[in-house]
This record gives sequence, structure tokens and C-alpha cells, in this order.
Amino acid sequence: MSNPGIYGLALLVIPLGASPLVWLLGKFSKRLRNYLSGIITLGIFGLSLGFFPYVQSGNLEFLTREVGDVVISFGLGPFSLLMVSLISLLCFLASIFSPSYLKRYEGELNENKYFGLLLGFMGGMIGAVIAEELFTMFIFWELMTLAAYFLITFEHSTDSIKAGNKYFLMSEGGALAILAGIALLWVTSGTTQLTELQTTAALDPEFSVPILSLFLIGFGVKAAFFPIHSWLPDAHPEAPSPISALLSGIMIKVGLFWIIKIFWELFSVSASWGSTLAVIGAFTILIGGFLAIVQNDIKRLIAYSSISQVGYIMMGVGIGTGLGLAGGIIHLVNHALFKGLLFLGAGIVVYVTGTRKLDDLGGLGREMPLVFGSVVIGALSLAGVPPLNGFYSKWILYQASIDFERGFAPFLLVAALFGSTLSVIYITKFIYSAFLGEKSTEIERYPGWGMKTAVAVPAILCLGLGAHPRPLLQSIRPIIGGIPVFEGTWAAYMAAAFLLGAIAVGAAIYLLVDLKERSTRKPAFMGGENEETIDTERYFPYVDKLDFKVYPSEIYNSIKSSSIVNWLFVAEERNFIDPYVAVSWVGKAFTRSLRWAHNGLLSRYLVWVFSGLIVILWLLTTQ
Amino acid sequence: MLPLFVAIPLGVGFLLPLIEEFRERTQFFAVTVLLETGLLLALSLVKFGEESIYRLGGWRPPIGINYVLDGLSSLILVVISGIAFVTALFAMTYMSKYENLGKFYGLFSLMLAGMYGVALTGDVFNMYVYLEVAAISSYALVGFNRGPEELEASFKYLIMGAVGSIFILLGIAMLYGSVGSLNIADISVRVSEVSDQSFILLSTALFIVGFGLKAAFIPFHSWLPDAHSSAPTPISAMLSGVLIKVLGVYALSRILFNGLNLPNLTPEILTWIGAGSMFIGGMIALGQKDLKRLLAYSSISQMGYITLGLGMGGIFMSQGKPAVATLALIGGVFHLVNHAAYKSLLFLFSGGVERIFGTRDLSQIGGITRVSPVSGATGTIGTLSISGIPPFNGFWSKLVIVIAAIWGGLYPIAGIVLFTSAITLAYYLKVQRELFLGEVAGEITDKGKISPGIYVPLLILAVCCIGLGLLYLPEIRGIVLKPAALALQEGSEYTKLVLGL
Amino acid sequence: MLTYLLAFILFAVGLYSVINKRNLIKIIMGIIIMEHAVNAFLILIGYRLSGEAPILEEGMAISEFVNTAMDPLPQALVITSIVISLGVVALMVAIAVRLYQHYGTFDITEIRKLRG
Amino acid sequence: MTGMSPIVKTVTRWVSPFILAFGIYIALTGHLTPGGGFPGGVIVAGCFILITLAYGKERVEGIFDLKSASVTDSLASLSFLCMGLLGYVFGGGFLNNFIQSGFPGKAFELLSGGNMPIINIAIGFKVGGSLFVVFAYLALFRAIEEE
Repeated sequence: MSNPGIYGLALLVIPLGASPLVWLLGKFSKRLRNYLSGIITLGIFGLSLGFFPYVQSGNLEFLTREVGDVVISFGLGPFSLLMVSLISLLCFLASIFSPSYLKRYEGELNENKYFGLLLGFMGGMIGAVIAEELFTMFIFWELMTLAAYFLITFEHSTDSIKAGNKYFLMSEGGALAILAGIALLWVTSGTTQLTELQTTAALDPEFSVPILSLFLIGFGVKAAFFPIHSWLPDAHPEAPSPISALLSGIMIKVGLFWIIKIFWELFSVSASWGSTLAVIGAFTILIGGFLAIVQNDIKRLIAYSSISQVGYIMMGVGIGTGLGLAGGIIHLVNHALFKGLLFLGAGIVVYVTGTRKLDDLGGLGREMPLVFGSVVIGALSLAGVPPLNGFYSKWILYQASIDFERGFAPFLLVAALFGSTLSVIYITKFIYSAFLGEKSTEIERYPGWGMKTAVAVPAILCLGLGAHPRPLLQSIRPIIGGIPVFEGTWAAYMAAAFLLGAIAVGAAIYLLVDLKERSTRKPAFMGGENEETIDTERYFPYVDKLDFKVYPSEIYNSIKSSSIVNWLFVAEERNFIDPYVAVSWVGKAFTRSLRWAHNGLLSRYLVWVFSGLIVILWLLTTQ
Repeated sequence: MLPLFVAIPLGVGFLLPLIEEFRERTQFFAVTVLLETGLLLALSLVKFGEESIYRLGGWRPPIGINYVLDGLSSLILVVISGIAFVTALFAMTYMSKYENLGKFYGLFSLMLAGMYGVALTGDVFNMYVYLEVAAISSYALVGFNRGPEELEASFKYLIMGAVGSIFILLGIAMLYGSVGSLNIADISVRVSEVSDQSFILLSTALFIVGFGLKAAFIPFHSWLPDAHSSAPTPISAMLSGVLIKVLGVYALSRILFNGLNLPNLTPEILTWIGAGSMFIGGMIALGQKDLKRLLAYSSISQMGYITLGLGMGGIFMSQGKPAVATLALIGGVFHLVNHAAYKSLLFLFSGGVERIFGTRDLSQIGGITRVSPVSGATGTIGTLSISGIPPFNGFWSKLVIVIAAIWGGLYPIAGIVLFTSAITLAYYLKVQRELFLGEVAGEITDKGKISPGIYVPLLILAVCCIGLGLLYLPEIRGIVLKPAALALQEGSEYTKLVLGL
Repeated sequence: MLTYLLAFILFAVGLYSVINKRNLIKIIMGIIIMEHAVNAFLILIGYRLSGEAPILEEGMAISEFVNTAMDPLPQALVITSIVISLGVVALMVAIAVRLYQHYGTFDITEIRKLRG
Repeated sequence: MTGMSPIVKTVTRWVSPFILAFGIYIALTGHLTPGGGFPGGVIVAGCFILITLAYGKERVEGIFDLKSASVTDSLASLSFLCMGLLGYVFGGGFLNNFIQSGFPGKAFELLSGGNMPIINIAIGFKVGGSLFVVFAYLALFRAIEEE
């Protein structure tokens, strides 16, 4: 590849071009359509891997066209390449997962549209990442938003349309903030090209606060940090599961990507901005975690968990030291992997049983060992259990917050640690009630190979990147300018060896000492609360119908009712902390009063006309 | 060539009722009007980009009436002809069940003649006459169905329109009294020599209110939702698509920019009226249940964008920032073209919806994408365009307006524009929720009636909605939109063209 | 000036009728009065004290005509505007009659199906 | 509508020819004296309206019914347009005076206005026809109500 730039454009053009092709092709052959979308996504993934050597030394610009005052520019940097490979990997997983998942709808919906939109979504995301000019980025950003909207509302159910509308409206509000920010930046700095902004133009100090806050809000809506997260827990559960994996796995990361890019790569912002981000991140960790605990809907639980994990990334990014950025970016990659995995796993659960309610689920682990194993790996990775990749990034983040020389740094550390605890709590709930315990729902169908592959691949990657993080560290080196220095020691290989050894020893004891014989299977027993203490009448009035029921929610209900955090749950459930609901309430009241004013009385309308005339006359003559 | 734009529709408009007196030939009328609009479209495309002046009756401009073709009016001609052509195509199938079609098409042609006249004429009083021709035809067309609601809407429209016309006439009288000329170019020369400016200011205010009534600015808008939702669908598309623009915004800006040279504070007033219309129209649209009424309120909101763009252009002109002024004016004109395309699309689409479900009440219907994929897709394109989602055309014009506002330092205006854009999206998402997506609801009266005659016009306009985004490209913008903006900005060029100075 | 005031008062009377009256016919009459007030105003603009009608008579020199005749243009405008108002009023009356057939009343406050 | 009292009928019978003639005169000499197509047409229409009021509409229908009035209306406007277009074809411009291109025409002579008298006649027919149509339609409403 003497001129790799030409091939770089293929990353964008192929998915966008394939989108209508796949849409049309599906009318003739479904099989061909499925294969084609799999091949294209995999091909893009391979292509993006092939680019890694080229971006190690610096950015790779492959298209800049200036047409009058309109500039179109694309390029690849180490960070955007990382994002592209993540996008294409997850899209690949989604596209091999989807064909069997869509059987759920039994041909009721237009599957061709689904695949076309999937590729369009991918193209939009890749475009939004590799654009080197902000207006160009905006177009692809909107393409991404639009495709995601149609994918979220794909099921055409009332709930999904509502969730999709909320998502679209909030995203569009964010996008308008971005647009205002870009326009302001263009007017004050004279350019919107990233390379020029990076090298020559500094941020106009007078406008830095409005521009940066507009960008923060705009990209923040996509990134879904507190308090502008409220679309996420609605939209994720309602979307088809592979789409949830994409939304949570990478779409929100595109928002984070631009926050990182603008706040650190383009303008090295002041420390106060970093502190703001870090504090927002810390709050997001805690609130997302608390809210995830009390959910009864698998996908909603994972969605809140996404918010919490976004908090980690924000925190790392806000700390802003080499270590913090590294932690943030590595966590971004890791979260994409394990959250994609978890959503696909949840998708399998939904596919298999037809329900999302944790209360109705149970005992799936024995039916689907491979899926169970993969999901457990993802869950442990999320909880930050060594030697999986989630631990690795969280470890770096702890280090970064210890090193952070600010008064509130201990708070960050505590939030991160506590958030990790929360993640253990909620993810155990998920694993436990869905896969362990007694089987409580009929299994409608079994997952196909595509689904299994789609969860197995990220599980292997989670394990691999946790035990062998060097490639990942290598790839982020050019982003943050060198491998971060650790103060504490964490030797991944050693630790992995020890931990695996310990597990082996434990297994040996289990088998040799014949614990298997002596162990008894007890009813659900979690968090120190006994079966006897559970108020079954209150939470499970139908308990006597099932002679044995999993009660994992009990501990969570205790948490929920504890007064310290109770207000949070109440506020979230009643939408007190939802800016969307607040704005729409005010808007509705205003609209109602305006409609009341238009009461069909001609003389009233004429009075408006004449008063308008008088006001205009007054304005014109008084100067 | 220029008088043909008025003469052809005028001739057709008189001919069709005459023929109807002897024989009812529905299809013949429809085809005639289609041919007429097609011919006019071809003519306006041929004439596009030309700058010329036509002296009616051979009299020299300050004395006689003259027709002017410059960047702005040639663009307006294309918009009128294009929308009229598509509407005529739609009406051919849609209106075929109605009676008295000779009168319908006759009035339609007369309305066209009036609009062309307004777009072309260079004389204030002649503009008033053409405006009345178009307006009277539209009053009659709104009440064409002769149901109680149609007549009520028509009557209210008529009274308010008559009040507006009286204001315009009074404004013309005062202008003539103080300036002593009716020719727009001549006025612009003489107006600065007038010592007492009070009458000119008075007439400016009257013009703003009078044309503002036709253009449905807040607070002169209240006839519009009634009239536009009650009119037969092709007429709604014409009214919202071009009539309010030509009779309102175009005529007003022609007089204010080219004639009166923007008396003090006029651009500010226009800008704030635009911002208010935009915001309040959008807010009321949010609460509507009737699809056509929602579209009508959204027209008020979108007219606000156009006015805002033009008003901002005026502000920047007076501040001595010609580059930003050009951009703002381009934004206004661009939005005018775009709005013509997608609002006619949406109104014609609402006609299709009414055909399918037999009602326009959003709460009773749903799932049109499954019933009729073509109308669903075109309607979706329309809603996305008007909400300003890229890559559809509405986005580009809003982008230009926002950039101009920020560039010129009018940050609150930019904020209102962006916020209104979100409101627009909100009410069109409501339409999406109720109408496009979701289960099929409501009684499907006659699905078979979604024939090519209904959806081909929708497809044409949908293609326009996507294609017009290309106007943003600098080369095309330079050919199409910039002359139109400069026609408003460079008043002296207009004077030179007309008076030959 | 007094004559301008007269036109203004006439206009105000029409305005009062349009805004304050409930009867459709009275509203229409208000519109007519307003239109005529404007027409009167237009005529007054072309008025010249002790001027003559702008008709060229036999034996009259062009310069004399220009110096003595009133401005004929407003009169031409007025006749056009009268034609227009004739059309508008005819339409108004027709619609008012139709409305009466549907609603059984001329009271505009009861003809309010369209609102909101 | 059977008509009014004999006094009205008689006066109408005496006066209406003169009114008609006066209207035609006004329309014909529009290019010389004040007046023209519009006032002439109004007067002509007024004559017919007077007859309708005095004798009832059955009497007028023999001469000038609704249909022929609207046909007159349309034809007159078309012929006006034709004059404009003829000017376009022969005179070099829309509404150009193609019959008499010199300016000014000879004052105080009937046949001096070029195409102006023709246009005035067209306008006269147009206005007369349409005014009568308006009147007849409104009378029709009245008739419907009375039934």
C-alpha cells in the first residue's frame, strides 16, 4: 500500500454504498443478504486492522476537498482507527447475530430495511469518527442518529416508538447544540478543519466557555452522562438486542470520542474543565449504578450499567493525566466489548424465552452452557474481576485518581471503587436470575450458531485483552503519547497466571475433596438475606404457584428502600431528573394556553392585527 | 416574453369556465391546466437567470408599468411554476370526483396569474392589483367545497385578507402622497429626497401589517390554520407552498428592500416578527391533532424562518457587513425554496392520507407505512426535511441561517432558530408516532385510490426535497441563490436595471 | 388637513364596525366603509386647491392643463380599487349568505367551528 | 318576484333605453372623456338590474340570462386578452397600441384611440356581464331562501 489513503475512504464508502444494495438484495435472497452484510462488516474490520501500522507515526489524511467555503475532509488518527475497528467489530457481531434474532418477529417486519439501516448506521458512525472537518462530522453524526432512530423504532410497538422519539428528540437537541458550537467555532477561529484547529488556531478565550459547553452538552447527550442520560434507559431496552449492543457498545462511545477529541486533542482545556468532567463522571458512576440495581428488565439493567460505565470513562478523561486518559480510553474499548457481549447475551435470553423480566427468568445456564460462560465472562469483566479486561482499565483509573492532585480526588476514587461494588451487585442479579436457579420459563427456541459466535468472540477478546493487554496499550500509545507509568504494580501475566492457578486449585479441591457430594442446593440466598426473612407475599404474590422460585430481587428491594438512596429512585421513576420530561411539560402548558387563545373569534383575531399595527408603528416612529 | 406568464394563465382562467358553461369536461380541464403549468414551468426555466425588463404598453418605466426579471423574481417564477405543475398533476386524479371543475381550474389559473404578476411587476399599485387577483381566487378556492367549515374558514380569511388589502392600499396611498411615484425603482431614488419621513414610516408599518397578513406572521396569522386546513388539498399545497410566500414575503421584501431602502428598524422588526412566528407557530403546531392544521401552523413557523433570514440580511446590511448580509439573505431565499418543496409535499401527502383513511385526525389513524409504503416513505422524507435533518434540504437552509446569525453576532436569534428546530422535530415526531409507525389503525376506506396519479407527484417532490440540498454547494448556490439574495441586497442594481440610469 | 381627518374618521368607523359588530353583514359593511375611506384618502392626495378636473378641453394648452389640473393618477387608482372591492364584497356577501344557510345565523361569534 | 308597482314599471320602461344608451356611450368614448369601459359596463348592468327589479327576473331571462351573462363575461375578458396578445404580436409588446402607433392620438375624435375603444368595449362587456352575474346569483340565493 503505497498510498493507503485511498483505501481509507473505503472504510466509509463501502458500508454506505452497501446499505441500499443490501436493502434491495434482500428482496431476492435473504441468505445472500445476510452473508453480504457479514462479509462487508468483517472486511471493514480487517481493513481497519490493516491500517494500524500506518497510523502509529501520526495522522493519515486521505481526503480534503475544498469547494468554495465548503470543506470536506476525512482522515485517520490512531484514536479514530481504534474506534473504526471497534465499530466494525461490533457491527460484524450484530450482523451475524441478527438473522436468527429477527426470526423472533416471524417475517412481520421488513428485515431488508433492518440490514440496510444497520450498514447505514455503521457508515454514519465511521463517518462521524473519521471526519476531519466538523461540518462533515456533523452530517455523518446526524446520519448515525437518524439510522439509530429507525432501528430503535424497528419493532413499531408503541413503547419503542415512544422511546425512539425521546431518543431522537434529545439527540437532535444535542445535535443542535453541536451545530451551534461548530458555527461559533467557525466564526471565531475561521476554520473547522481539525488539523488547522490543532496547529494554528487557538480557542478564542472570550468564546471558549460557550463553545465548550455547547460541545459538552451536545456530545454528552449521545454519551449519556447524568443528567442528560434519560433517553438511554428507554431506548436501549426497546431496540432489537443487536441494536442495543451497537447503541451501548459504540454509539455512545462516538459521543465520548468527540468529547475526548475536542477537550484534549484539539484544545488542551484548563484544569477546571477536567475537574467538571471528572465530577460529572463520578456522579454518573454512582447514579447509574444505583439505578441499575433496582431494575427488573434485563436490558434496562444493562442500560443503566452503561451509564455507570460511561461515568468511568468520563472520570478518566476528566482527570486528564496520561494515566487517566489511558484508563478512559482503555475502558472505552473494554466497555464496548463486554457491553456488546452482555447485550447480545441478553438478546439471546429474550430470543430464547420471549421475555425481558428478570422475575420470570431462571435456570438458563444449564440449557445454554456456552452462552452462559460467555455472559459470565462479560459480567465479571464489567464487575472488574481480574484477570479480565474490565479490571485492567479500572485499575488504571484507580491509579489515575490516586495520582490526581486535586482536593476532591479521594471522592473520585471512592466513587470509582463504590461504583465497582455496585456493578458487582447488579450484574450478579442479572447472572443469577437469568441463568442460575431453577428453570422457570419455557424455552421457546435455541440460539443458532451465529448468536453463539457473536457472544463467544467478545468473550474471548475480554479474556485475551485482560491477560495480554499489550496490543491495546500499544495502540493507544500514540493517542496519549507514551505508555503510562504505573505507581502500583500490576503484572498482567503474573496475575493472570496466579488467578487461573487459584481457580484451578479451587476446582481441584472441589472435585477431590468431594464437595460435589456434600454440597446442597439451597433456594436463592443472596446478600445475607435468608429465604425466611423474605416477604414473599409482598413481592411475589404468585409464589405458591411455583414450588420453588428465585428471589434475587429481595436484597435489591432492601437497597431500594434504604432512605439514603431512596430519593434517587423515586426521582428517576417519577422522571424528576429527566430534562426531557421537564421541557415537554412546560411546552405542553404553553401550547395549551396558545391554543386556548385561538378561539375562533374573528374580532379577537382582528384585535391582534390592529395591536400588531400599533406596536409596529410605535417601534418605527420612536426609533 | 414576460407578459406571457400572466397572459397564459389569465386566458386559461377565463376559457375554462366558458367551456364549462356548455359542456362539463373534467379530464379536458385537468389536462389543459397541466399543459399550461408545464408550459409555464418550461418558460420559467428558460428564462431563469436572465435579467431583463419589460415595458408594458411600451411606456417608459417611471410612467408606465414595467415587469422586471432579476435574480429573485426568476427564482420565484420557477418555484411557482414547479409547485403549480406538481399540484396540477396531483389534482388531475385527486379532484376528479368533484363538481364544477371548470370553475376550480379557472380560479386556480387566475390565482397563478396573480402570483406571476406579483412576482414580475415593478409597480406598487400593479402589485396590489395582482395580489388581489390571487387573493380573491384563493378566497373562493378555500370555500370551494362549500361545507360549513370551509365557508367559515373562507369568510374569516376573506375578512382578514380584505383588512390586509386595505392596509396595503392605504400604505400605497401614503407612499404616493409623499414620494409621488408608484414605480419601485423610482421610489427608491426619490425616497431619500423626501423631507418628511413620517408618512413613509407610516406606510412601511402598513405594508408590514398588510403583507404580513398575507404572509401569516404572528400576530396576523390566525386565518391561516383555518384556511389552509379547509381548502381542497391541492389548493392547500398551493397556498402554503407558494401563495403566502409570493403575496407576503416576496412582495414585502421587494417593496422594503428595493423600494423603500429599509427605513430604520424595519429589519429588526422583520427579524423579531420572524423569530416570534417561528417559535409560536411551532408551539401551537405541537398541540394539533388534525394533520392539515398541524401542517398549517408549521407553515407559520417556517415562514418565520424565511422572514428571519431576510430581516437579518437587512440588519447586517445596515451594519455594513455585506458578506454576512448576503449569507443571511441566501438563507432566507433558500428556505423559501425548500419550504415550497416540502410543505407542498406534506400537504399533498395529507391528501393521500385522507384518501386512505377518510379522516385527518391523527389520533384515529396510524401505520401508513404498512398500508402504502410509497406515501409513507415520501411523507417521512417530507417530515425529515422540514425538521432539518441532514442530508435533506431543510437542514441546509437552516444551517445557512444559523451560521449567518452567529457570524453576525445575533446569538439570541441563533438560539431561537435552533430551539425552534427542535420543536419542529418534536411535532413531526408526533406525526411519525401517530401516523407513520405503529399498528395500522383507523378504517381504510379505499386503499385502491392511492394510484400513480396520487403518488407520482409525491415522489417528484420527495426527489426535490433530497435534490434541493445540492443548492448548498457553492457553485450551484452562486448560480441559483446568490443572484436572488443580491437582488435584494443591491438595490441600486435594481434601479439601474429598471430605470436604465 | 381636515379632509384627511375626515377620511381617518371614516376609517375608524369602519374599523369599529369590523371589530365590534357580531353580524356578518355589518362586518362586511365595515369593510366597505374602510375601503371607501382609503379611496377618499387616495382622491384627496391628488387634490389641488381650486384645481380643475384632469380633462383636456378644446383649446386648452398642455402647459395650462398641467398647471391647473389635479393629479389624475390617484383617480385611476381609485377606480381600480373600487373594482377590486366590488369583487371582494360580492364574494363576501355570497359567502355570508351561504354561511347563513348552513348555520342559520349571521352572528359571527356562533360561527366558530374552527378553533385551536 | 313578480315585480313592483306600475309606477316603477312605467318609469323603468321609459328610462331603461336611455340608461342603456348612456352606458354604451360612456364605454365607447372612454378614450376621450372621463369614463370608459368600467363605468359604462356598470351602467349597462345597472339597466338590466333595474329591469329585473321592476319586472321580475323572468322578464330579463329572455334577454340576458345567467348563462349568457357569464359567457359574455368570459368572452369579454378573453377578447381583452386577445387585444393584449395582438399588441404583442403586431405592436412589439403586450397591450401595445398596434392599430395606431403614433402618440398622442388626435384629440376629440372618436376613431383616434387605436385599440383603446376596442379594449374599452371589451371591458364594458366584462364588467356588465360580471356585475349582472353577481346580482343574479345573489338573487338566486334569495329565491332559494324564499322557497
